[in-house]
Amino acid sequence: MKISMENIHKAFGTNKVLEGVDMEIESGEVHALMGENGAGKSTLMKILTGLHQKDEGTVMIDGEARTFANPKEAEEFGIAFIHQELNVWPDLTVLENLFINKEPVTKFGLIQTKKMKAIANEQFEKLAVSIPLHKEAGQCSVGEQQMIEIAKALMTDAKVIIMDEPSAALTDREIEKLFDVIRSLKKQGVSIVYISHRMEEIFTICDRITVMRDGQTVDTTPIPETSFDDVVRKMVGRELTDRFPERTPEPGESVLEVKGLGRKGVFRDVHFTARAGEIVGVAGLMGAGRTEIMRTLFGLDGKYEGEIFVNGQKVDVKNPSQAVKLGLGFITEDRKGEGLVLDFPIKDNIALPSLRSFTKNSLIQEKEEQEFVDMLIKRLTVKTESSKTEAKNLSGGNQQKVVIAKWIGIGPKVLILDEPTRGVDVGAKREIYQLMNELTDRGVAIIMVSSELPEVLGMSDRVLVVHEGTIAGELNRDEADQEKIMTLATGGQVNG
Amino acid sequence: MDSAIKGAKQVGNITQKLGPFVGLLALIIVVSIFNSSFLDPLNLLNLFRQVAINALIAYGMTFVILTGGIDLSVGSVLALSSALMAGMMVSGLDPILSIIIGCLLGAVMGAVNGLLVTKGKMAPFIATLATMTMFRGLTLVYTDGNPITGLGDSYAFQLFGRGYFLGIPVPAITMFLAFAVLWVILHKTPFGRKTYAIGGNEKAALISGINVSRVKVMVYSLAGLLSALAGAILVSRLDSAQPTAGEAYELDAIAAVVLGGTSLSGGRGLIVGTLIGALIIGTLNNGLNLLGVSSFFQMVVKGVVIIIAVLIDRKKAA
Amino acid sequence: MDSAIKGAKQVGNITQKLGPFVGLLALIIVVSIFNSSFLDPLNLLNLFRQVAINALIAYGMTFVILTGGIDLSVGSVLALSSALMAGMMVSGLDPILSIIIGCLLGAVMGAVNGLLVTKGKMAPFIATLATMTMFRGLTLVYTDGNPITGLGDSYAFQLFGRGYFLGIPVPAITMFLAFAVLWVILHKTPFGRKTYAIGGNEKAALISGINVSRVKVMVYSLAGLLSALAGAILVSRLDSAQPTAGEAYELDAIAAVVLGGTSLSGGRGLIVGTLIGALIIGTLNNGLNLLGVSSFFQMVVKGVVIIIAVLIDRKKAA
Amino acid sequence: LQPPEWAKPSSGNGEGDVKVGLSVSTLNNPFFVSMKEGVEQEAKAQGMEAVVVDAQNDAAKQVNDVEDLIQQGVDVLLINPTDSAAISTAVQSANSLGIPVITLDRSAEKGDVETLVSSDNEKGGEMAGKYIVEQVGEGAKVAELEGVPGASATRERGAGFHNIADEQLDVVAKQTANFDRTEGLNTMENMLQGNPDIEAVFAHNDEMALGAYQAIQSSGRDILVVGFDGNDDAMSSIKSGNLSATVAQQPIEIGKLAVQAGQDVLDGEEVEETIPVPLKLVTEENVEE
Ligand SMILES: Nc1ncnc2c1ncn2[C@@H]1O[C@H](COP(=O)(O)OP(=O)(O)OP(=O)(O)O)[C@@H](O)[C@H]1O
Ligand SMILES: Nc1ncnc2c1ncn2[C@@H]1O[C@H](COP(=O)(O)OP(=O)(O)OP(=O)(O)O)[C@@H](O)[C@H]1O
Ligand SMILES: O[C@@H]1[C@H](O)[C@H](O)CO[C@H]1O
Ligand SMILES: [Mg+2]
Ligand SMILES: [Mg+2]
Repeated sequence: MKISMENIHKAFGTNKVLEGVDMEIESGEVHALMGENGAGKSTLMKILTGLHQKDEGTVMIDGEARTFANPKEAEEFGIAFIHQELNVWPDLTVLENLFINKEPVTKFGLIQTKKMKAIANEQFEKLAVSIPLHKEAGQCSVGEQQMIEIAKALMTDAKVIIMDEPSAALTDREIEKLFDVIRSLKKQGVSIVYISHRMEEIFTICDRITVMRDGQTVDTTPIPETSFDDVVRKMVGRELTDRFPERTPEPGESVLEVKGLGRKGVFRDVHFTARAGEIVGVAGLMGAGRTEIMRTLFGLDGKYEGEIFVNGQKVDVKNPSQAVKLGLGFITEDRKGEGLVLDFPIKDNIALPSLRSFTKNSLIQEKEEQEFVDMLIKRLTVKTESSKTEAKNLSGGNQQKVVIAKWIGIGPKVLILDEPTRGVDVGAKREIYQLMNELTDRGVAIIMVSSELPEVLGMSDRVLVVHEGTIAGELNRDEADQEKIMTLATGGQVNG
Repeated sequence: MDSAIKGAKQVGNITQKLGPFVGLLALIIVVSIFNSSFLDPLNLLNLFRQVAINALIAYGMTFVILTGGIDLSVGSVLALSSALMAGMMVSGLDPILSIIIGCLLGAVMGAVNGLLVTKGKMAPFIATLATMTMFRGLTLVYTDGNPITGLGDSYAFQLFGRGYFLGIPVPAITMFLAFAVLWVILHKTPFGRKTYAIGGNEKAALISGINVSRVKVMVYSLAGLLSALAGAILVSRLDSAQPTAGEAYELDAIAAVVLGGTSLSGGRGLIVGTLIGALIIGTLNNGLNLLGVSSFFQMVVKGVVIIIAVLIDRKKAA
Repeated sequence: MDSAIKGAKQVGNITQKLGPFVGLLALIIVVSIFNSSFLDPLNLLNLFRQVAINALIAYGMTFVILTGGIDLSVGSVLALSSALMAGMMVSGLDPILSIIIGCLLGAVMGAVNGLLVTKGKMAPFIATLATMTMFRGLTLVYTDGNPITGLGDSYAFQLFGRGYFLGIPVPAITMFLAFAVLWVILHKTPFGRKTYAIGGNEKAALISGINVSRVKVMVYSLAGLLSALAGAILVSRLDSAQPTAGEAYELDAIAAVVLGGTSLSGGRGLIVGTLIGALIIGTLNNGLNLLGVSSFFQMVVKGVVIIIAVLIDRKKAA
Repeated sequence: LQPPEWAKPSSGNGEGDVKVGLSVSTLNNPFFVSMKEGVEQEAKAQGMEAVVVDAQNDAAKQVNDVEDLIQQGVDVLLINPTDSAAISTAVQSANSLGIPVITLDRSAEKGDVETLVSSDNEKGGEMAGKYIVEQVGEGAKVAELEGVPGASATRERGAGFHNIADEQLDVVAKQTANFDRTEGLNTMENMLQGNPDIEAVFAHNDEMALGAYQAIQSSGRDILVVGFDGNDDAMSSIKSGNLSATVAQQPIEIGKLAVQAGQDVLDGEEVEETIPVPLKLVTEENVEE
């Protein structure tokens, strides 16, 4: 199937999101689509698959102009879409999830469960995943959920599969599996549109790349004819130097120490220290338990085993409000779900954990609050017209900056960042790295959980590797490399 | 480690499903220890008949709640449709035909709710709050506040609410039959699956091409239909249509659904739970009467039992 | 382009804020065209007094709904606390002191709701449905189903529900004073900000270090306190405590909140909207009476008005 | 407690029709519907305009309703209270504006009421009690379905019934069903479960009696049911031998007499403190009359 989109326009209200996009997808190719957050990548794909309707332009499929009224039509025509936001039903089983709205039925209209199981098993085998079909999807890790989504798309026997940041929740091992699948699909003549902010992946798996900026196509090039820097330049519209800014760490006293931390059935016997001014990277496979450790540390999951010390003092972190008082900040992996009040203006989001500091006589001092917020917006270069803009109207990268601003506002001693750059474009990524450096320069200790190995290697002063709920090893900046981390993460031994 | 967690979770799932049933059993044991006449066959038959009306309404409520909605208007739909049925009977229409037409009218009232929620984009709580007032007002206008009586003495009509078939009260049979049909619809058909899907993640349901509006309208219509059916039983039982019938019935129905373990936020629950929930409420009413608890104190006990039941359920889920 | 969006959004915001107000105005104009005596000073004063009870309850409901919750028990809290107040008065306690203690007891009942919702992790709908039944039962048990009368003739107590101060009915003054205080709390204090944040995104609020449970318990307590205060006005107006007082008041309060533009899913809304919403309902009740619309038909009209108002609001928001 | 002078309505109702305002406790009961019709008929006959508001059994709403009636400039207020105590303040506000008040069917505890037009409820209760003793004999186990708690009709009928029953019968169960038929059904069902040997039931009105009869019928037992009011349904039920008896009131008459009393008051004539409306025990024997 050959698809060509020409001069696509789309506006949401007065917000012009696409202003003349062109893109061509050949059959059997893996076509990368890149661009900054908010460039319009997802919107373009939603238009292709009938979730949104275009305002202007044409979509030609095998030489014929076509418009789909809804995603189901597109799917029946052979175009499947793995969405950026996971579309799982947490309370339904994996099997039920796979077949929503396409259950095979008997002539009496009853669902044929056996048939469903057979199809599902076959599909899972191809993908080499082993998620029990009767498991509730909500009990699956984000990565497993992503695999369910992928399986769902593959089951449709599509000729074109759009993958919108499929790897954001996957670790390298799963990504490898995904790539194997992509390669075999390609052999069968299936075309893939691959959207990602991870440069390495693009250069590993894709044949051609289209770059978008501000709702327009910059250009399309074969992968061999371009480079990291070239792509970045096209995306951002200017030259970006090194991806990871230089770090000159000067670690001070230990500010956070954890001894024998554990929670039944989730993780156990976790030891580590974070010193003022250093970045501790935390790596591990999907579902290894990194997020759980951080949540416990922040008082989010109640009772725990073991001891936590802040500034050498033993503390008992019962709830987040206590953690905040102790000087801990937590940027969670789920920015929209846990980081922001999306309906709140930027101002109220940033001020939320710091309300106390500008309250007098029980009243919020609005002028002080405004100054405080403006200062942080400026310092983090949040791109917005006003601090009154609602958080939901910001691009992903800018939303992430608001979350970080909110925590910088409390003057933290320890900042925990869980997947700080997930779904964030290269430009914004670099700014976040720079911020991390600034913070450590001021003596903040940073714990950075990340599934993106280049980021872990590029930014950490020390790397902790988590395997099945415990720390499998610790590597210094100079000894850490991809191979060692992966060995530890998969249960192997590393000497040194 | 992983299999241990999985094991624990499965046990959790089973006890969660059994939870309401165990609660019902415990209640029955307690009541019959204090008053053995509870287990008298006649009392049990009565109990089923008493439960039927709430159970039927609660079935419909289960579907609505599974989609993440709520229907406060069920009691008013019951009243309006039973007034209309009675009106038809008085005007000489065949009683059974009147009941059938009345049930369809109930479905239409439900569809109004569904349209307000989908096309009108109103919060279900508000839409059905408004129609609750509106349908009640229409009932009063139609009946002029008076009960409608003189429904004739068709045997079939009398049987419908008061009779026995094979020794079982007809309303109880209706309740069990409706259960069977609705169980199949909910668990074995794509429509049922869609009901769950909408409540579990409406956006995803839309993206999957489910016609969310249509399913919702159908679900609210079903709730209306079942309320009207419950109304027909009530009309037969009272041999008249009461303009005030069904007041506050939504609360008992919602209580039955929730006691049965269905989540108010949608997407999770079982209709068998609802049946058990309705039986719990019925047993409580019946049992407290047998034990001679004053009607005022019964309310206190009912409130406390709901709290305890839900708390235990929460504990188990955690 | 961007500033155009901002402009459009601001206009949108303003009309959204003005929406309920425009609705109220339109209603007033219509009613007074049909019956000019609506605008008589005495009628307006009466109207304010009539609205006071619902407005006070609805203020508390606004806070609860802003956190994403709901409180069905307000009417029962009103009944129980007013029965307790009346009981204290009959037993010879100073009436004003009785009212104060009664209000505190109302807050305690609210706190029970709050604790069930937070510590008990119960859905607010169910928790307050259960306490609604429970508190009503307790009221009936305490009063034995009879009104409590013989409250003495303290002038201050009579003034509270029936008197005038500077020509304005005291309940209306209470309503406006409470409004001023609650407006400051909601819009100018950290507590108010937290209330919004919890409703906007509870997880994010929790992670930001907000003691979500404490705020919620306080919000439900506030709702209880305000219901009890409304109860005190009612006791004075009826010169007795009625065991059935406050039945279905939750519905009017919720309607006021929603007509005032507050979102049932929490995080978005204004207390001034609630005041206007309560005035709309009051004007509707009063106006329909003045226009001589039959009570049955009034219900139909009320239902329809709620639907229209909400639909118009939705249109504007879209 | 008085409204400010500037707000008081200019009491210039001299010209035009005389307006009577009627506030009923609820219209969801045939009894009150008949009473309302009586008021309307008589008002028409006397050339008055009648305005009716319905409190839907909510004491608080009734106080508002009365205010709204006053606002419409009624010359005389007929009130059928939801609750005898709770109506007092409304009566007092009418008093403060010099509008005469007449209560129907139920009394007001405080405030100046010109007259109460009602049946002699206590006597009616006694009539029911005596009839039951006649039918089932002394010492029989009986149940009582009470009306809305606190209403004078409930209190007085209960008192009258107990004057007889406490001596000659055994009241084994007593619960309120709020004058409502569905509640009557449910409450009776409950009573039957708890008390297998009830021989007779006295219900404070016909609606509850009819509900109770349905419960008894489904239980397959044979129990005597006596109601109060004498509404159409009850009459035909007695005819077909279902209900045993009812203490018939004359709601239309109550309404008419109240309007006449209102006219008398406006004409400056004296009226009695209470105007009793006769009751009659209706049984299968005399139902055809
Ligand atoms: N339904 C919508 N209504 C209004 N605006 C929208 C809607 N969907 C997207 N937008 C806006 O359109 C722009 C493009 O969004 P889109 O999701 O296509 O970006 P993207 O390139 O996929 O970014 P990312 O890399 O963050 O996923 C953004 O400014 C976004 O806020
Ligand atoms: N909501 C949940 N319910 C049940 N189990 C969960 C839930 N979330 C996570 N888990 C399980 O907890 C374990 C640890 O998950 P966690 O999210 O901490 O891993 P992680 O190392 O942060 O990986 P990820 O890259 O997925 O974030 C996994 O086994 C996962 O399946
Ligand atoms: O006297 C009346 C009637 O008996 C009616 O049925 C209920 O209310 C009472 O006050
Ligand atoms: Mg995107
Ligand atoms: Mg994680």
